[in-house]
Amino acid sequence: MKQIADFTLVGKECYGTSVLLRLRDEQPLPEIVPGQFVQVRVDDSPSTYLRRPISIHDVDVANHEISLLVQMVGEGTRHLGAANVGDQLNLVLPLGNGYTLPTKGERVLLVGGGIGIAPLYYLAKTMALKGVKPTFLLGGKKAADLVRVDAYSSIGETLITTEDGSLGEKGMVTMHSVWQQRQFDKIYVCGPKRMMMAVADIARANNVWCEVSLEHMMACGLGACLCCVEDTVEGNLCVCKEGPVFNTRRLKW
Amino acid sequence: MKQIADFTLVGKECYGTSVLLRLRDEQPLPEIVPGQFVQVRVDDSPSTYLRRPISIHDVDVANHEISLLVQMVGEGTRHLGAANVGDQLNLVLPLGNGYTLPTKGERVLLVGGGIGIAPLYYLAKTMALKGVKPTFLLGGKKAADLVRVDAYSSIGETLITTEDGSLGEKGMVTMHSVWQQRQFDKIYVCGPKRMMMAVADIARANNVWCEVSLEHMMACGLGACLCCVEDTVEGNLCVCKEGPVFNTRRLKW
Amino acid sequence: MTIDLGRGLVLRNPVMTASGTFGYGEEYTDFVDLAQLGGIIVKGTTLNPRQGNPYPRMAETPSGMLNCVGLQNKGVPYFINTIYPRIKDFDTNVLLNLSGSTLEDYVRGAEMINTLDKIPAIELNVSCPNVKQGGMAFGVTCAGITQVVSEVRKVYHKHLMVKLSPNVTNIAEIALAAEAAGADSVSLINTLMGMAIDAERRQPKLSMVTGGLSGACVKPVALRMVWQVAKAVKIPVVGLGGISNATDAVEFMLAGASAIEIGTANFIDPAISAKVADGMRDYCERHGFQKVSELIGALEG
Amino acid sequence: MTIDLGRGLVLRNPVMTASGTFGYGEEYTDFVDLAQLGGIIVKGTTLNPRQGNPYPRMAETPSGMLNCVGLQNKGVPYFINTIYPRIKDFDTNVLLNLSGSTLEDYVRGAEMINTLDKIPAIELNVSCPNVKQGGMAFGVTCAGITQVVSEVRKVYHKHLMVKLSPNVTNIAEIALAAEAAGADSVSLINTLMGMAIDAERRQPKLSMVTGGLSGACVKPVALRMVWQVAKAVKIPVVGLGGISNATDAVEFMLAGASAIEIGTANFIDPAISAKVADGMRDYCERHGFQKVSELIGALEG
Ligand SMILES: Cc1cc2nc3c(=O)[nH]c(=O)nc-3n(C[C@H](O)[C@H](O)[C@H](O)COP(=O)(O)OP(=O)(O)OC[C@H]3O[C@@H](n4cnc5c(N)ncnc54)[C@H](O)[C@@H]3O)c2cc1C
Ligand SMILES: Cc1cc2nc3c(=O)[nH]c(=O)nc-3n(C[C@H](O)[C@H](O)[C@H](O)COP(=O)(O)OP(=O)(O)OC[C@H]3O[C@@H](n4cnc5c(N)ncnc54)[C@H](O)[C@@H]3O)c2cc1C
Ligand SMILES: Cc1cc2nc3c(=O)[nH]c(=O)nc-3n(C[C@H](O)[C@H](O)[C@H](O)COP(=O)(O)O)c2cc1C
Ligand SMILES: Cc1cc2nc3c(=O)[nH]c(=O)nc-3n(C[C@H](O)[C@H](O)[C@H](O)COP(=O)(O)O)c2cc1C
Ligand code: FES
Ligand code: FES
Repeated sequence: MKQIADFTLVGKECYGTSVLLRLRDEQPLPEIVPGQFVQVRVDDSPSTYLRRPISIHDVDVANHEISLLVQMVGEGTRHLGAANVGDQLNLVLPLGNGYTLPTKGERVLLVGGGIGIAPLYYLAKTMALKGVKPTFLLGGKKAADLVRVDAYSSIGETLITTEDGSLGEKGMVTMHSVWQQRQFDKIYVCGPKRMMMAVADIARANNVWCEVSLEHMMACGLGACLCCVEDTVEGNLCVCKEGPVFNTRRLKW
Repeated sequence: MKQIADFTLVGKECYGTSVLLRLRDEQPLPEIVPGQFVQVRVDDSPSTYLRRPISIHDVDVANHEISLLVQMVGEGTRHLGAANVGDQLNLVLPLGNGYTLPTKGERVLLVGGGIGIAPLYYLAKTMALKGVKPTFLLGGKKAADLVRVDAYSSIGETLITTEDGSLGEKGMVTMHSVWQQRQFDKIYVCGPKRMMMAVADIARANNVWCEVSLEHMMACGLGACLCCVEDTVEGNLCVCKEGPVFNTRRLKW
Repeated sequence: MTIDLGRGLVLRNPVMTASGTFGYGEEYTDFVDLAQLGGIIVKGTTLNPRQGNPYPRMAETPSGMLNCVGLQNKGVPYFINTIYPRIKDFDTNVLLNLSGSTLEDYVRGAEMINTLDKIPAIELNVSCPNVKQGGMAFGVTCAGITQVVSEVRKVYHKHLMVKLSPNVTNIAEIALAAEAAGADSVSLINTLMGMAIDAERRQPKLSMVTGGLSGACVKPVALRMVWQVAKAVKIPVVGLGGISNATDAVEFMLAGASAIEIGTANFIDPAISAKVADGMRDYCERHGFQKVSELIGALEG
Repeated sequence: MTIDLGRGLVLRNPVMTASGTFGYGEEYTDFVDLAQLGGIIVKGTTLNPRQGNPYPRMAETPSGMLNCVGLQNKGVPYFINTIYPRIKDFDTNVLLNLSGSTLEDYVRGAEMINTLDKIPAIELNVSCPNVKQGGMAFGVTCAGITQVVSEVRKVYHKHLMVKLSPNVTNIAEIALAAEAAGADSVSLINTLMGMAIDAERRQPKLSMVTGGLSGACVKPVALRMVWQVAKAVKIPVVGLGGISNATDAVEFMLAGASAIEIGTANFIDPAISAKVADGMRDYCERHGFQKVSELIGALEG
């Protein structure tokens, strides 16, 4: 069941233009599956009228905590990044459909670009609990774009590309040598659209199952306004409700 | 010369629903006369679009500091009241025409109601420097409405009325016994319009010179938009430019 | 808190939710008990299915948003067969917002809706600015509105509410035409036509270049139009446009509205509609009004 | 950064200040070197003096404000005798915003202004919503605008800019009428008619009940209208309505404006007009435009 709740910011870590927000609710959390997101109300920001959709980066059921990994790209995310420990943030959650979890024994690759790495963390943790060991392939423009690499590495092997070669292999994620060397059963992707389309192309070429998480602009986040549609093989579907995760078979790309 | 400047909040004292803000500029202050005001930009308040006019409560030329005494009545003033030491506030100042100073030997009464006491402080300090010892008559609904009474008392005799009798004489400022007992050469007033009109009536009845400071709603504060007019004997005059201080002879009340 | 809008449309309280902003109500049942509302107005529906416009369909603006959804919906028959059975037993009034591109579509659609027991009213959308043939042509001239309302009136025998476009020179004139043609009530405003540009990319932010402006920013315009229309017509006026809290809702009632709708504000606080109903009750108590209907047009001075 | 609006009106850069928001320029010289601006448009002036409307004349709204100043001014003769000598040597274009209640007033006023060497243009205000006879009647119909523009054109031989009201169904039609009647340019938008209510006191916030809405909130509507008008007419379009920074200004140019005006934003930052001019220059450099005029209508897609 979806809810609106005031969370308290109990922890904050800054990574350049990104920030990790640890938020605690008084009440127990609703059930959250990897890939779902929250709609955050941005208070005290005159130029931010609507809520902002942010993926759920991590969940700590025992402590009623969720984490968000936010990249400060505009006024709204900058205001979120400026929140102080002790501040309250109003969230609507959990929203959307999550990723389809793999079954034991499947070889999975989690591909993240830029801030798109955010939902992959909770996804990987959940898989690991089910006994599936994920491999991460994370890409950024430069080393500084890749945040929390240690945290990812502690869950699974973590491969990296940077466009300037400052970390891992030089180039885009799609150019990483892993594609030549290994086979995967399931590929999970989140990142800039162009990158997701490129990964989807590889998956399709190799006939591999692939789910991507779309980041369309949203108003309601509930499937009510029909603003966030993706033109799929089934027609215009709301990313907030039918997604944000889609199997690439359903998409026109 | 008027200027726009970022001031730093260097001190803050809270008095119930009012707050004293001590603001410092890097640069020397422009010349400020008692009764002038500033237009404060209220940042990070989505429901506050325009600047807010606030009287200059005190001036400390040596330290480039001014003080504002702000009563939190709505979103804008509440946001100002929530500012923290170290925050920046953007001000346009000094605006409007100030009070006419008395000449030595004149007996002056400074009548303030509610937050209207704000500009009287700097006015009184300036008079005191010129050797005029002012008498304050300050009124409020209840004792808690009267803030910084000690500060006022240190400059001049301070008479008080409260409507509930919790401090000083019970009743309105116009009912204070001082009106029966003493004569004044000049009366300076700032407070709610109804109270200023009542004082103006007494002054007129006794043929005493009287200046009041009006608090009309403002947009520009510069005499450009013509929003803040008072219907005077000279026609509609801008309170922000021709005032906020007016001799009651010029007003229609 | 009851409001009787006439011809069988009686609201438990003046608060309804605006078409296109509340889905089919189902999207909000986790947040609002629909029994706390006077009614819900479901997504704009056309006779035939429509895919709507391409993404991007929305852009944020100062204190508001633009949308060019373009009436994406599965058509009246699908509504009747699939959606209606799911929502017909909601414990509130369920109104259908009917749009069209031709007179025939409006009439055919209304005829079909007329058969649905649990739909007490149609809100006739003659004012959608987001589709070439979205009825806006009907909504901006007296002749257009007279034609569509009187034709629909012939086939639709329940409460007919006509939703007016604010993109006109004289809204009172249009409202009078709707009244004369047989409308039981008018609701206003639909969105103001606007536009947003991404200066860095030098491109429109919306796929259709222009879109409909809604949210707090339009409230002053909406309030003015409601006031003008309420002075002009005798039928009830339903006010909307930027209502974000109970105070806003009261303002619309004072300006002459008999009921109100909440649109964009649902996106910011999915529970806002119920809160507004509560807040209006509080206002009435605080100001000594026995019935919420006493607020209608109670502006002084 | 030069912009030539035709018939002798050449701006140093596209930035002007909007009538009624910048006084006579004198109020802002502590904050802005007027030589940094393309022009200033002084307070709306009528043939005869006007006291304007009673206080309160303004109310704040979400991301904007309402005003009902009502053209308070001392009349054209006083302007000519007393104000003009003080401001005529400003190092920028000084335009007079001329309002009227009758055709004769417009014509008489324009005739008198025509004699002033240092006023290169009139901005004809046929769109003030705040006075019963504020010219809005002229501004909302093609017939009205044709009449007033063609009559003024006969007596006024410099640049005639016509300021359009947004309170119309079809702004392009009105702009075409102004063009056909001899306007050298059109500026838009004037304020949208709005209203605000104090729910606690149950009274209108403005003395005249309704007033003109301006500020950031109106930008989407203004941008849309500028785009529609620029596509329709051949004369230059001057865009305004909610411009608060250089990005906003660029958006209006991309939508088709040849120059822009800054209104309400002057109240929030008295130095904004010069900052916008600087910011537009930066934008052009950053995006490789040699001349600011290359931005005009350069919207892609
Ligand atoms: C389901 C979902 C999950 C997301 N998860 C995360 C996350 O975990 N961490 C994170 O940092 N961000 C995430 N995002 C993106 C985030 O919502 C946007 O960055 C944010 O809304 C921008 O708000 P702003 O006010 O800072 O920027 P704005 O000032 O609104 O915009 C800044 C710039 O970004 C563009 N922009 C804004 N929103 C989007 C968007 N949704 N898609 C494409 N361009 C956009 C604008 O056009 C503008 O150019 C997610 C988005 C979705 C839909
Ligand atoms: C020259 C001048 C000097 C002032 N000096 C001081 C001062 O030293 N200290 C201080 O606390 N306040 C002072 N004020 C008043 C102050 O400007 C207002 O209280 C403030 O603008 C309210 O802003 P807000 O956003 O908090 O309230 P809002 O949300 O804007 O309004 C809250 C309520 O107050 C009413 N209101 C707002 N402004 C005014 C006004 N100017 N006149 C009458 N009613 C109003 C509104 O209608 C509303 O009912 C002064 C005003 C002027 C014009
Ligand atoms: C995303 C969105 C979709 C809308 N769809 C419809 C619609 O289908 N039919 C209709 O009559 N109005 C539609 N509207 C207009 C609203 O019902 C309402 O008239 C308008 O948004 C003004 O109210 P508000 O400011 O409270 O949102 C839509 C508005 C939005 C924001
Ligand atoms: C206080 C005020 C007074 C105005 N007076 C005039 C006027 O005298 N003549 C005129 O043509 N427009 C007048 N306007 C309208 C502005 O010039 C401008 O068209 C409008 O405010 C929209 O621009 P903005 O959003 O940048 O303010 C006035 C606007 C304001 C806010
Ligand atoms: S954001 Fe409203 S339907 Fe997806
Ligand atoms: S506030 Fe603009 S003239 Fe006084």
